[in-house]
Amino acid sequence: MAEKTKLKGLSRELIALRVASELEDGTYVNLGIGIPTLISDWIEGRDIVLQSEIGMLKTGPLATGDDVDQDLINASCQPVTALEGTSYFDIAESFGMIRGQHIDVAVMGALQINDKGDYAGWSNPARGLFVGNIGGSMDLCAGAKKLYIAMEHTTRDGQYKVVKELSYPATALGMVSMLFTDLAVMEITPKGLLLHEVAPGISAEDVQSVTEPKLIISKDLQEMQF
Amino acid sequence: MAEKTKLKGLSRELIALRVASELEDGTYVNLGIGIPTLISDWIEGRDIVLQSEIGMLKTGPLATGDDVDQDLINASCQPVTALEGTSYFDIAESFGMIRGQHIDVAVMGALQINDKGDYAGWSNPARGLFVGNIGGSMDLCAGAKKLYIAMEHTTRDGQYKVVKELSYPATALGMVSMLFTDLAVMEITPKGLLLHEVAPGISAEDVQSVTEPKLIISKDLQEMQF
Amino acid sequence: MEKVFPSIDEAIADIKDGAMIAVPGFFACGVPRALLQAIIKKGTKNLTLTCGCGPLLGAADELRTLVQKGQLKKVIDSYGLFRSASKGMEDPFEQAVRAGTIEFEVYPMGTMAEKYRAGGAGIPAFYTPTGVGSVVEEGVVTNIEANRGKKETRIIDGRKYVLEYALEPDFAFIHAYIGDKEGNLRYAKTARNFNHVMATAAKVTIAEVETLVESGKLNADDVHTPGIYIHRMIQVPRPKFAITID
Amino acid sequence: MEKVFPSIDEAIADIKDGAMIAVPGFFACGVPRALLQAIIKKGTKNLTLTCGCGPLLGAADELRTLVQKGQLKKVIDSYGLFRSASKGMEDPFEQAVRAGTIEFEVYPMGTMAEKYRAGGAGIPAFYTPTGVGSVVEEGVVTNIEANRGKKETRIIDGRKYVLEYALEPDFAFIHAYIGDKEGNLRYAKTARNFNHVMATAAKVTIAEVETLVESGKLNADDVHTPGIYIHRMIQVPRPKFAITID
Repeated sequence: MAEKTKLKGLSRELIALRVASELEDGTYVNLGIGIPTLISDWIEGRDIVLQSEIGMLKTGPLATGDDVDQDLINASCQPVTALEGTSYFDIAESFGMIRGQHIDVAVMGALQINDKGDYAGWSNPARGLFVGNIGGSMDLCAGAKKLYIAMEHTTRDGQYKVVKELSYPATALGMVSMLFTDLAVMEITPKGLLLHEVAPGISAEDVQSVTEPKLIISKDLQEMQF
Repeated sequence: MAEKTKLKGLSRELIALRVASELEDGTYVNLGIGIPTLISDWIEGRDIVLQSEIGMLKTGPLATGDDVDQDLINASCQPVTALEGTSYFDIAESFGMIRGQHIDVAVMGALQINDKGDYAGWSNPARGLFVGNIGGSMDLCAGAKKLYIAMEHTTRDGQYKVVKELSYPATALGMVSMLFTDLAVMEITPKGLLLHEVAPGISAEDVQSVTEPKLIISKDLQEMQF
Repeated sequence: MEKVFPSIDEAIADIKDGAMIAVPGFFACGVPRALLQAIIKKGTKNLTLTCGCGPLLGAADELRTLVQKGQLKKVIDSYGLFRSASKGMEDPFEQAVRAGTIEFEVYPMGTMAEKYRAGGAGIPAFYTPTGVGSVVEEGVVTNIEANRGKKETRIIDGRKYVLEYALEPDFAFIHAYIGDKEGNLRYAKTARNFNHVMATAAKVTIAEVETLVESGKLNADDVHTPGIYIHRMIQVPRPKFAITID
Repeated sequence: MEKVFPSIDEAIADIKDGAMIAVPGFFACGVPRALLQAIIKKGTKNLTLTCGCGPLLGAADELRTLVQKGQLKKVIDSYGLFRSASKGMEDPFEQAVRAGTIEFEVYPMGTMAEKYRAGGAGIPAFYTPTGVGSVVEEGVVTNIEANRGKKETRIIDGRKYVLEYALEPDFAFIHAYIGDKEGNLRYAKTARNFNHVMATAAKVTIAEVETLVESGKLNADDVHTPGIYIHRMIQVPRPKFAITID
């Protein structure tokens, strides 16, 4: 891959906001580590219930100060709060809930994704280990009704993350339906990556220039709305 | 099978008492329908905890009068009481507990048993149905650390119930370790049925006369003690 | 996320002929009697009721009516017949089973429990030691001979196991002692039995609750069934049961 | 049936070199820290610790000591390395994994949960969709190449699944918020995580509880882990955790 010029896209917070606006009221959602975690800030007060795979349904905002309780954390190991209607349960129930297709949407980060909806997130080969931290990622991919990826469009040094073929170990194959980056919103379709929206100041050509597979440009291509 | 003269053995209550004295303190026990249910009357106050497959641990005595609660029954559909230390749980947990070998002893009734520890209890072919009521019997056979059978030694009309080969549909094969009847206490050993004890007034010959397979007589043969 | 429906009839309005409905309860304990009565009133036909341990023996009046009105195609259970053979001969359900006009499919109770649990938890199939050595290991135990499909067995670490499959009914009827408006439920004592696993297994789960409370009134550590599994709720009067089976 | 032991040292006295011990906890939450410290003090060697989600990242001091004292043979987990690669390079555990002196075997978290649940519930093996399409489907994911045994897959109703096996450790170390003397336990909030399933899976389960009460003090409908799964108990002070992982 050639090194690319870094385009000035959305902040991580605004990627999270764009994903938040895609989530529908009345849904159960699980947010992965990284940008997905930031989504919770944007859905407070909405009728969206967060599941945390540690064994909690209706996870509240992050806890601070005296509200911090070492027996109450989210799956990213951050102290959180409970809400009215929160429930706790054990890990087998939690992953039954996940694998059993009770979660409407899981939003995950990724290291690489291709235009078939395959993605890699659990292991960076640069670390030089065959083993790694899988955590709950593969279960969420296998079980959520919809899988969204939220990530920076390229690596810090401008390398492709949206690739033709994964060179990193796959987390799951063909499961991703939507991809949200700092530059664009894309849908994974049977024909490939369909570009629906671009970030303010970014053109479809800009997005294509940092995307290895060929994009299909929606005839309704829009600028992202916030 | 020839019709046999009915021998005068123990009452159902005394069979239950004999099984009760075999149960060790500090054990978790599940009692099946029929004579096994009567065992609970004989272990009150002892350090034996009864599991009921409906989803209850530390089942108390039968409930009567105002203590009857339609939300609190045992697996034989009798109203029961709770004790200090009782817990309730769902059916998957209950049968996990059973299949997972957490129950020390299950005591079941039987229609037929042979000298290999196979037994039949869930379906009487006389009813003329291929289907029948299996209930929790096969799970208890598969999962309890020890399986005891408590039953009348013969049918009401004096036919063999302790047989060479089961003619009724098997509940489980090779799982029974002890057999308690109105006439005798027998152990299922790799060599066959080992007669340990006879009821008062009953001889080993009497027991053999109503038992199809050949009995091995223990050199320490005793009269049952109560 | 409020799940409360204005009426029991509206909560079951989309259940169509041919639906498969999970019915919890252990004999007379924890049976969703109001929902059963509502489906009788609605007259839905060709139903498959998937049970666990004889809830239709507990709700004997409802079973009789379902049989008499010709609403049942099939029942799956571990214990669905009267214990007494002579009473069974007079029972319209057993008569229909004998005649082959209603199918009756039987599994060990723990296998029933695990089939629902697997269905709810995304496990398509599992191995179990239960039933090995019996007809259960050979094939599906049903009164309809043509449906006695073969079962698979496998030796693992020297012991023989039967492969059994997940069960995912179209609907589950749930009875809970108390629930909040978001569907978090608690059951009373042994009335819990099959309610939780069936709530997880069905595509659409409808809960009747004796007491309906505002969200936040249940202790979060004491919820038996998290609201995610419950799609619709109604409040019903506490049912009355004769605690007996024959 | 009282399960209380006079001391933590007596409760673990029979744990021998080579034992396999289940360690619950989700990072810093719900980790049996007192029992880990006791096994360090005892000096038992050649241990296999079976985890679920990084309890040894939460109990980082204990992990460092276990590695430095050479007590570990193997760790099984879904998330056992520092998130940051650069911190990992300086971590004695990761260094031992890289050197192959400690084996590190990895499964998806839900598969870990299900392996314990299956072990406790008498299910020897189950099919799961999790890991299909990744190296998890191909074989056991471990740093020791010789131990990367092949896994089996199977198509059921058109979808591919991996066959995974039950896990039954010799011992489980459990941390509960409260327990009665017969071993009935309740956990606090998200500290429940792997505690219940591990309590069911192990041959011998030892629970440390922050509060020990008389039998009968817990509401029977609110028990998270019935006493049958608990063989030994001790009371311990409430541990202090820094809620962080790197």
